[in-house]
Amino acid sequence: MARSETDLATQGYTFSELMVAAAAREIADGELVFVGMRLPMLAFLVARRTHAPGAVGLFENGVLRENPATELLYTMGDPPNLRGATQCGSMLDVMGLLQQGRVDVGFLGAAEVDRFGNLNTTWGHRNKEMQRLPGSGGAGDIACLARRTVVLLAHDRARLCDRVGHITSPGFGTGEGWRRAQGLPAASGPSAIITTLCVLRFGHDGEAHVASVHPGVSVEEVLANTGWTLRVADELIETSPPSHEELRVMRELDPNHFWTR
Amino acid sequence: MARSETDLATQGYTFSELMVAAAAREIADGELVFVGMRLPMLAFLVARRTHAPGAVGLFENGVLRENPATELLYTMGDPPNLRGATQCGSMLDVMGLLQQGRVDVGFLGAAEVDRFGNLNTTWGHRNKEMQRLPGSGGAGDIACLARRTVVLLAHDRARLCDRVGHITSPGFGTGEGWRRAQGLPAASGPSAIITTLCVLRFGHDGEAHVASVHPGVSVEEVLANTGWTLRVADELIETSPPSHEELRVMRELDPNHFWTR
Amino acid sequence: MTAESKLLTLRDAISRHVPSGSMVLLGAQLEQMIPFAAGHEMIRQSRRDLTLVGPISDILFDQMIGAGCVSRVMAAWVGNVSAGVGYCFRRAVERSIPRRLEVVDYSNFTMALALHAGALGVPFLPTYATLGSDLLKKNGNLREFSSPVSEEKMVAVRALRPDVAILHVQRSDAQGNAHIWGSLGVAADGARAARKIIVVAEEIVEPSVIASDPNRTLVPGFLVAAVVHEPGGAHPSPVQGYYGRDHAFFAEYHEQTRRLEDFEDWLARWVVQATDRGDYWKQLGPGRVENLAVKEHALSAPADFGY
Amino acid sequence: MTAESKLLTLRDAISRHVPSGSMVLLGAQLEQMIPFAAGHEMIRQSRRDLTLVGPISDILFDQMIGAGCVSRVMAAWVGNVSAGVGYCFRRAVERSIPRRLEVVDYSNFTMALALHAGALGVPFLPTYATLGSDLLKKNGNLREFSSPVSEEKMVAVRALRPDVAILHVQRSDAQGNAHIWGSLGVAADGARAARKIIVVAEEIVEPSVIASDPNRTLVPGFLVAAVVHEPGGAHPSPVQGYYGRDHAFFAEYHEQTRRLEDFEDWLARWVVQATDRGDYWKQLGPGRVENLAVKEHALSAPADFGY
Repeated sequence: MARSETDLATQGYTFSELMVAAAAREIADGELVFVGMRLPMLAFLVARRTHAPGAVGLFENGVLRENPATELLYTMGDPPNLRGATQCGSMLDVMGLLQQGRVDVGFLGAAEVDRFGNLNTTWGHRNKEMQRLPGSGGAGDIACLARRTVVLLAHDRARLCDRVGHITSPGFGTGEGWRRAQGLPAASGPSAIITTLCVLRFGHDGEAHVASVHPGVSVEEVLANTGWTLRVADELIETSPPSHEELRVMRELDPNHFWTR
Repeated sequence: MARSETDLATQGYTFSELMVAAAAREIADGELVFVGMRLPMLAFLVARRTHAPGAVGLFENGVLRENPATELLYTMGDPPNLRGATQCGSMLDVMGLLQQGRVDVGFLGAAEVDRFGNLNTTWGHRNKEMQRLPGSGGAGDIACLARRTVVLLAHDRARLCDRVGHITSPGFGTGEGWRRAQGLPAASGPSAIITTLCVLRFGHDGEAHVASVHPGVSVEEVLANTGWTLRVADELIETSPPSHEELRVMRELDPNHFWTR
Repeated sequence: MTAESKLLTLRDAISRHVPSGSMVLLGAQLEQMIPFAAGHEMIRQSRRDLTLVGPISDILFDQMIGAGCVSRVMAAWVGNVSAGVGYCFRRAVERSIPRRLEVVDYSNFTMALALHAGALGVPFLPTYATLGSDLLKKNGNLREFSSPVSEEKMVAVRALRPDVAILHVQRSDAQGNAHIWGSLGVAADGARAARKIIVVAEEIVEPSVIASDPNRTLVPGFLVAAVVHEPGGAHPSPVQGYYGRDHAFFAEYHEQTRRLEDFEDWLARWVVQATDRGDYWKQLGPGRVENLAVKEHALSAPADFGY
Repeated sequence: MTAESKLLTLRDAISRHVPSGSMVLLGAQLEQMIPFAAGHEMIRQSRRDLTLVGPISDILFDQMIGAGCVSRVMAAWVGNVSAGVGYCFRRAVERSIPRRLEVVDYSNFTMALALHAGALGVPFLPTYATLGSDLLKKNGNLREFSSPVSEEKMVAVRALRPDVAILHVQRSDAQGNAHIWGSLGVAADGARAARKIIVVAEEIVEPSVIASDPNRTLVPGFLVAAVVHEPGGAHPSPVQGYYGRDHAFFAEYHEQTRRLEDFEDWLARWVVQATDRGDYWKQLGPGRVENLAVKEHALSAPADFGY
């Protein structure tokens, strides 16, 4: 990403680092977090090392960690993620905690996200051709059952679309009341979408709006790169840049910017 | 039991030993057996050491053993029953095998058994007063789900009654078709009742009949000690006495006749 | 970054986390590791109106019922596993002595499923167990229904979520991450079904000991409210690798509690006057404790978590 | 009294126990211990019309689909975990190359529940997962129903009973009693849900090693049809305590299978011409194998099963 390299030179951090910092702040101390790989993993590590030392991480393979593996992981099943874990149970053990409503926040990626925070990781599009993608994994479960979900993705007009073609992971469906009508838990649903340009949040009606734009990004740029007429918060703010401490921890964990190009 | 001591002197074995041998023969080689404590435990051990070396024992606390503990156990949770087990899982693990229909035979005791093999271990009677008994434990589960169940109890007119006052562990209910009508598995139900006097088996109509009487016991004695008009098999036989080999193994395992007084 | 210690005395743990009226899970590992010390502390602190939950809790349920702590018991079996009936249980059910007791009868499997449903966060789980039995007719938490995929008759076992699970374990760190081995019973589901957990441990160990074998962690610390170091706290029930079952104690209890007044003497001697576990050991005498000690150690083959 | 050995070569185990048309569970431990060697043997033996079942099987499902062995896949995720999509999977779904593929989409949780239902012997298990999703609409094994105890909308996940589960394990005795540690995933339920099991083990050990730690026995031998000794058989996926994940292999597979003809070359080189695992190791080269070896051992603290 040429853009991020420029940012690193001019602003002192990359957009990925900004996203990681923003994601880390979505985790409160003591919370139980369904962690993904890559940026969310790094966000969890940053949160643990800064404002949320008591956060506990869960992984779909049954792993529960208080002291996260500090090595670079390619998958949650990499041996460093098992050694020294607090508990290695079964997938059902961690999914049970999720379904009990005990998981505070889950991080998700997506090929497509729509106006109501619904995610598609099953069918993509390229040049009007349908492309089969890998599927849900645990994402659909987290989207249904975590108290809050946070989505991270690159901001792209084709990926932030009016309605996803396939709901792999439900957000707010068609708006207010939809989740309850489907039978999903009362305390659940999307909390934020963190993109390369901005942070989106959701109103009571379940529709996304721009809550903050990243430093150096204009609202117009956000709107032009979004596939629907995106609402803007009345009190739009700028996303706080990563703090020195956050950057220090991130770079200690990822010295070669493998995750945070 | 004065009677058994007499038998030991005159016949060379006690009635308990006869019951254990009869129970052991209910186990075929390679079968999965839900073992209880006391006489069934000894029967399982005898079967393993004689005609059924491949039988596997299950216990409700999650234990699965191929090589049974050879020490005297008071409960299935005694440390010798855990050490050297093949698998110690959870209660649900073994109950799952049971519900899958994989458990061939389960042994049960009872305060009362009736004409259709229903068992009561919840409410007893003494001098017309109701007595609260400990309850089902795993017996009700085994009675519902094992492919065959074998009941062991002392033959007593009050305990072999026309209808039990409380069905803790269902047998054939009120007769033919009852189990299926309740929703119980097609391949399940009582197979034998081994008492101190005889072995009862069940006809297609679900009613018990005397299949064999123990050596030295008359049919009249059996009928007089049974609380309903008990049917007698057309070809009534004598229960085979324990073989030398069976007795040898039993006495090696229980040298002081602790279980087999 | 190291979390705060949750170590408390047994007295404080019960005082803070088990108010009268609680639904308490005891005896999750069946005949092993029954938290007798914790139960005795509840008796001394005069807890009332408890609902006791557990498949089988050997004579602990009987003692707590006899002491008047319990208004309801949800269990598969209540008595004395090696000796037979529990006389306090019988007096309570048959004659409301010392008070009326409601009994909700489960089988072992349906009790395990009720806790499993709680642990999985679902309102019920389906089974064929108890079909045709009087348990199904009398226990309101067992309900017949038709399977939505096969139209068969099945039983829906309603989820149980105890207020507190008391789990006796072999070893725990100060945050409550605990290893249990040997008899697992319903411990893993019980831990997750409960709203909070009190861990009573034979040994308190460094977190690195627990983390050296995360597959053996049956209780994750973040669900634990208190950790109590109480070696021998499961006596007279056994703890694999620590001490054996005191069979004689169960037989004596059976003999010494047949009559109400005898039970009251038993309770005074072993619970009320033994104000803590130290007094209890003195009552028991050193020879008896020694007899229960491990005679031959049998260590598990190591598993390599390296890379 | 010692049971007969179930040791077979991988070739014989697949030949006898995995006929064409079978429903096969692979990848029960997610990204660890994926039975690649067994999958390759199925390709070499030209199995057809398999139904592959598993939450995620990294690139093994992609390879078997590309080789034409598979008519249906029931999974939560099919691709290349560290590199992204699986091109063979895409070609099969989008263009029926090399043949038409039916995909039954699960989430991880609903796949785990399907196997758990199989293991528990019930026709379904209830969950809130997938409510509101298109998975629920399209997967006929997920059905909305009303909870019999709470009237809530729920999803009934139909039980799966694979014909055979292939489980890669750290160590097993010759009867198939096997220890698995580290990443457990859905291995315990998968083992019990399946009608038979093939165990592929890094090490064959004496029964006493398994019995020294019965809590670690995830697979009971009496359910096992065959035991195969195939060290390294999970490569390129990792086995805790034995070898690491060969990340580069996954990246290379991604690059080398983008075009159909490149995949065919890949398959010829790594599977068809490598007629057994010995050839495969030669292809891989000694330096690479060495790099994956355990650098620092980390043995679990012992548990004492003595008394």
